[in-house]
Amino acid sequence: MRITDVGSFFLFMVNCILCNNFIFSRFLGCCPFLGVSSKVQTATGMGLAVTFVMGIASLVTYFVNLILVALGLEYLQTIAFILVIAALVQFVEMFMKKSMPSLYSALGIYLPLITTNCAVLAVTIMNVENSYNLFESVCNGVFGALGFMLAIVLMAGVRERLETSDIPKSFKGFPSSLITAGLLSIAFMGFQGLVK
Amino acid sequence: MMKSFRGGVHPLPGLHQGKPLTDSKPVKPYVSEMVCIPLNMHIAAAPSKPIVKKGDRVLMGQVIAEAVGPRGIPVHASVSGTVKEVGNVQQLGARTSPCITIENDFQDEWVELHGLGNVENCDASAIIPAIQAAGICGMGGAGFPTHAKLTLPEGAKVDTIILNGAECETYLNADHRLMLENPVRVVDGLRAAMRATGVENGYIAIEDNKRDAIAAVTKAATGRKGVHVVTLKAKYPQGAEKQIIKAVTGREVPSGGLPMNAGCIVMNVGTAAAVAQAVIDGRPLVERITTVTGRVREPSNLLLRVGTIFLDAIGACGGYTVEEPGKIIAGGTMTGICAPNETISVTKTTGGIVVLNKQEATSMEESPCIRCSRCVEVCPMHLNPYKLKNLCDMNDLETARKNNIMDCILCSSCSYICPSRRWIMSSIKNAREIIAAQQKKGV
Amino acid sequence: MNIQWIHVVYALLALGGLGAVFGLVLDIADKKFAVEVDERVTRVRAACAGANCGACGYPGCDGFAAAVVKGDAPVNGCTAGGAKTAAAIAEIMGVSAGSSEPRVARLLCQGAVGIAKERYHYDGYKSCQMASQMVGGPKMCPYSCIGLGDCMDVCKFDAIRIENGIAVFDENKCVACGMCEKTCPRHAIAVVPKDATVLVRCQNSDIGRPAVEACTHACIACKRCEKTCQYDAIHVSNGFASIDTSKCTRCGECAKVCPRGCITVIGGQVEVA
Amino acid sequence: MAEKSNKPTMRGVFINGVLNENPTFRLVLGTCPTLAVTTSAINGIGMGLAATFVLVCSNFVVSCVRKMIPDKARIPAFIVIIATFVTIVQMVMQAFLPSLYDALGLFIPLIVVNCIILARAEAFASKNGPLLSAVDGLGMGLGFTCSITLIGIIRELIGNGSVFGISLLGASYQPMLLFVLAPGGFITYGLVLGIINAITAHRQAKNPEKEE
Amino acid sequence: MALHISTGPHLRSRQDTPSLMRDVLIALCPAVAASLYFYGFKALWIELIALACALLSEYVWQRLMKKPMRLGDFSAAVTGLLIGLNMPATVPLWVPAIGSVFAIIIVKQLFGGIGHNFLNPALAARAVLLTSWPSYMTKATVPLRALTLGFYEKTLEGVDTVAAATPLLMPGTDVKDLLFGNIPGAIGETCKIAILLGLIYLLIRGVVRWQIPVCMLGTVALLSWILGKDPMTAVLSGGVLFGAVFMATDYVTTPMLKVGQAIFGVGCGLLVVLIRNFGNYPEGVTYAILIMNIVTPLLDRSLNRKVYGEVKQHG
Repeated sequence: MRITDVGSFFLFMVNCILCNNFIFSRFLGCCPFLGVSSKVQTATGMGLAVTFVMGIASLVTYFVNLILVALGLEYLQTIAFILVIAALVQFVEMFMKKSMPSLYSALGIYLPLITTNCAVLAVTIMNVENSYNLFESVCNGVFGALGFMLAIVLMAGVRERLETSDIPKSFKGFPSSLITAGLLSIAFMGFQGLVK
Repeated sequence: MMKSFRGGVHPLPGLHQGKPLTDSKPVKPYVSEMVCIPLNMHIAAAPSKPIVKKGDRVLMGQVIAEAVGPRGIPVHASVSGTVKEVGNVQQLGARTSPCITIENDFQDEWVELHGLGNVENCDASAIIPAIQAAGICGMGGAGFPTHAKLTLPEGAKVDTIILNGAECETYLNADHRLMLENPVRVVDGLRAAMRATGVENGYIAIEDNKRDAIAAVTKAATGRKGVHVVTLKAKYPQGAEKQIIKAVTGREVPSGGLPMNAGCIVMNVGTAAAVAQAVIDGRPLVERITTVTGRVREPSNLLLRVGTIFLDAIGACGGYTVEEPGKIIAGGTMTGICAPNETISVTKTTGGIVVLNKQEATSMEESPCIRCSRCVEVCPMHLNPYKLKNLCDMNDLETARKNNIMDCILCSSCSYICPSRRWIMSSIKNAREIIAAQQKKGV
Repeated sequence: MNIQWIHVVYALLALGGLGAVFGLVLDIADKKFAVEVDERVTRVRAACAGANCGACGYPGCDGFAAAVVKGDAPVNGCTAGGAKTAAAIAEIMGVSAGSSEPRVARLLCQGAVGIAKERYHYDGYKSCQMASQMVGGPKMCPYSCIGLGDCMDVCKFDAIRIENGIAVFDENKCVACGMCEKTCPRHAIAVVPKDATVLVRCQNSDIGRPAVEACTHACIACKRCEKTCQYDAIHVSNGFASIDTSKCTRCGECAKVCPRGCITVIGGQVEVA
Repeated sequence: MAEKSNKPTMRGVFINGVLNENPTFRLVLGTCPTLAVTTSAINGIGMGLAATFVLVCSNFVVSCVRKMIPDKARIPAFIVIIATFVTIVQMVMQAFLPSLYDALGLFIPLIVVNCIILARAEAFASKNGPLLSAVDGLGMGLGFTCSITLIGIIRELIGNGSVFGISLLGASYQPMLLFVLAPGGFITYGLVLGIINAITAHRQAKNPEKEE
Repeated sequence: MALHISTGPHLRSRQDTPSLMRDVLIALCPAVAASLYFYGFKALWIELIALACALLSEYVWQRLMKKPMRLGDFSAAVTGLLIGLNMPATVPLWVPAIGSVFAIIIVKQLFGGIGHNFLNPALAARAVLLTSWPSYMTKATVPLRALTLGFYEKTLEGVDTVAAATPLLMPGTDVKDLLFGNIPGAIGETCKIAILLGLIYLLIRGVVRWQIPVCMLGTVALLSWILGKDPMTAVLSGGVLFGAVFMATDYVTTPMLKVGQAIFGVGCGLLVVLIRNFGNYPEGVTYAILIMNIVTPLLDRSLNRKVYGEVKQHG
């Protein structure tokens, strides 16, 4: 799907956030999704941080990919992208820590976690595979991340509520989180086909 | 026009079921052979100090324990007779209370009384000392010393006195009968309080399920300066201080504040009648109307001497209708306190004795919250009781405090309405006690 | 096979270039944006598995390390690292396990159903704290274990259960964290050395009749134990006897003379010193 | 930390990876591939073996170069090493197992960011010798493979009526499609994890001394 | 004699969990009756199987996990019956059975049983069945002119995926047919009059509050009107009414505050229209309510009301 006008832009957005949600239909970024979703507040922070990084990563890797293609080194894609992301995240973290302490205290602590968030690497690879242009890449990154954020915040809301629940002992923790995620994903199937 | 507040339990069947048992029964006096008078009937730092000893003969109305501290009030003998014992007896408190037991000689020999005369003409500055000397404390339940309530601190702006005749508690009709049978005393008491504090507006607020009392009080109030009768919607907890202020004046008492901060003083109608007696006749508070009802043969409204043993009062109503009582409650079924045995005493604050059978007394098992949101609907303080209960269960008292747990008035509406029979109010009360203890320790 | 060497060169150049650029930038950034961190955080951080997997529930290993040092996170919170990491972090934080003499929580009351007399049937919210406030508590003895399980609720180790109206402790599960001791509204729980096998299991401060009426196993402060003890280890104060564990030789003589049976010897075996 | 008896042995390390610290069921790492590729048993095996290969190689190499890499550059260096092996796997698969490559798709390059691999590099390989590290990688990898194959088998059986593509439940079986769709992945994983926890707890309760 | 002692209230309201659930069961009776009338014994079987499986799974789970037996609160019965009423008449009997087991075990009991499930179990089960066996679940049986000609069944093999929500495909469907249930759909959701009877009963008994059903139906009508469709048809077709009355009002999975409930209703309505008109599914009610169920904890968390006394001091 491409962005050609305002209408398709919105469809693109709906597609990324709801229909092909990173977590619920693509299984990307499950580790932080399960790990950092116990509190709504942390989940929101994580979501925002991911949005930020995925936007920037999409932007940067777009240009890196241009270089790789120019040199005929497409096979280095994975290595190059992960390097870029790792370095980028670390740089952003350090930069934020020093120059924007308030933003850092809100988002910065989540940044190291993002390096290993497979959603970030996945989005950059997807951008290339779908041969998105620059704008589409960034949109894909940002909206995909917003979908991730939506999922993780909803999940955190549910998990906060489940905190008081009398869950069977062996299902406490990950098992119940996974089943919760499964049920959320059932509900999210309702969004399928909104964009054809 | 009926006034009310938002929230509360509407009179569903089951809540007001106890009222018809006694609402048409005239007050009968009853005097027992022996009284056991606790010395800590009012809220104060220390109980009153006994000044009689075993074997002394006392007259009715004689001071048998004197006030301790500025908020203290004296305790008077409610019968004439011989002091049988001065010692500790288990009452309703966590620990035993000092009590004076007097054997009645049925002479009802009064000490000499000195009244101030008519409430409209007497010396206004003498009213509050007279109230203190009469040993009056709030008769609605809490037992706050009335003279302290009427003594306004410097700079306090109070423009309204509300007489609380709502009597929203279940089963009880003591205030209802008082207003019906002795409305003039009630109005006199209000006038006395208004004169003592210099307040211009006085309201007598009565729920609309007591039409006869409204009529009687309205009649008694005609021509009295600044006295208004307000009809309130019948629902629980209409008679709670903060709710009645909201209903009558539209003001809200700020969180953590006193009625004074909303410019109001709230007094029970029974207290007002006692004030009138103290001012006009100089008569101390030695008797009160108590509704004895529930599983007793003849539910009645009794005029009881302070210190009457529950068992005697119940005996005066023909005894139990059941073989073994399940619960004996001092007060109504919403906020009343359970008696551990039948030998505790009627105090100045005992508005009712309700006897329940075993089946009624056995509480149902708590089941999980089904989030029906009824507790949220009824909470008169607009809190989220279900959330507070969860936080208390999780021991997260800090968050509970942020969720205004300290504003709860412990009215029990949430527990009453809960279809899962959860002890919502109890766990909130429990948590509040722990928080208060922590704060005390922290200071 | 015809290897196009130029591609290898390209690849090396590209990666090397990327590496060099990022390395340089990060190095500069690191120096320029350096921020002071608690030294322990760094060490805990180093001990973590370092996968930034988020399995601990904290945002990344840095977040976890900071939380551990702050005391919010448990030392064994790093699931990815497993037991070894936990041990390493525990060492840094100085909460190594088997430290001093083993201690255990014990109930200083024997007031089970039928032993302590019932004052009334408590039928409300299941909380000792609440019941203790209500007209003297459900048992006649105002010092007894109420048995509604406040301690059981706070025990994180599942070591307490309520049997016959009093708390029963599982010695093997108890880690002597002291939560129950703090919670008990009657102060009827004490954390004592595990080998303090001879214990006075009553704290009833009433003397004589009220104590006798409250419970068949109540200490009545008769001082027989005090007279019997040859080591000056047991004394009656505040209306009940208590044992000084440092002097006690666990001979159990006091238990034999106690007319109320409120001194117990755990394990039943009386060790002769 | 009792050092004396706890010196890691080859066998111990291997067993540790497969059972005691099974990455999928005990550490709950690498959830993304576990959920995404387990729509059939064969995909599970493919993914597991690919990850095992990367784990073994990267653990070995990391362990070899662990003393040369400065502390600050540790993680980026590890990532590069891992990414290299992932690229090799990717190319090999593309050449020899194109159908599997298509089925796993995006998730092959994403092995790079599989938490298990980086976690083992950090937690084990950077502290132990190369051979031991390789064994650890093998153990972990096989543990991972077994686990996701198990999930794959369950999902394929219920969602498709077959295992490894062989129809088992007969033609009359009405496959429960849900299990090969996204929600089925989460739910199966959750249920299996819960059941394994229950079994472990049960066994521990029986003989508390045996398993620590 | 040992008196009982507790804190207040010493007497409780007469409405308890079993009585509330019993009221829901009673409110479902008209719908059950309508299903029997239109679909005969097949409907009865479906409902009974669903009910029995729900009760059985609840019983077995509580027995195995040694949890307090709570069959007596009727919540499993409500779930089971709702699942049964949500099946089309042609469905094989094992489908509702699996639905009930899934609903009770996975959606409800794994999270701690009554009061702890965050999704409506009946709806979650329906969604699962819908995804797993779409062909069975969307095959609609049409009781054509059932009212005039008695029992008359016809399976529309050709229009499998047509939807319950597009009754206008059927020639000659008018509002009267919609109201009486002479349209394709699940056995319990077609007869709107029966459902409205249930709603009236629930409102009179004070079991549900008006906010959710009214907001949901209102939003559906309004948005359909804006999109140029007949609002009456939109509200009366498909499972909207059934969902609004029996599913969206489930206490456990809906917000606690009135405002939250209103938002919940509006959200459901919005999503129904969105999914119906733009999505893959002809009938969006199931997913709309499920999605709002998920949002519920966030609504509860973020909405607050003014606590008494949060005012400035008087004077």
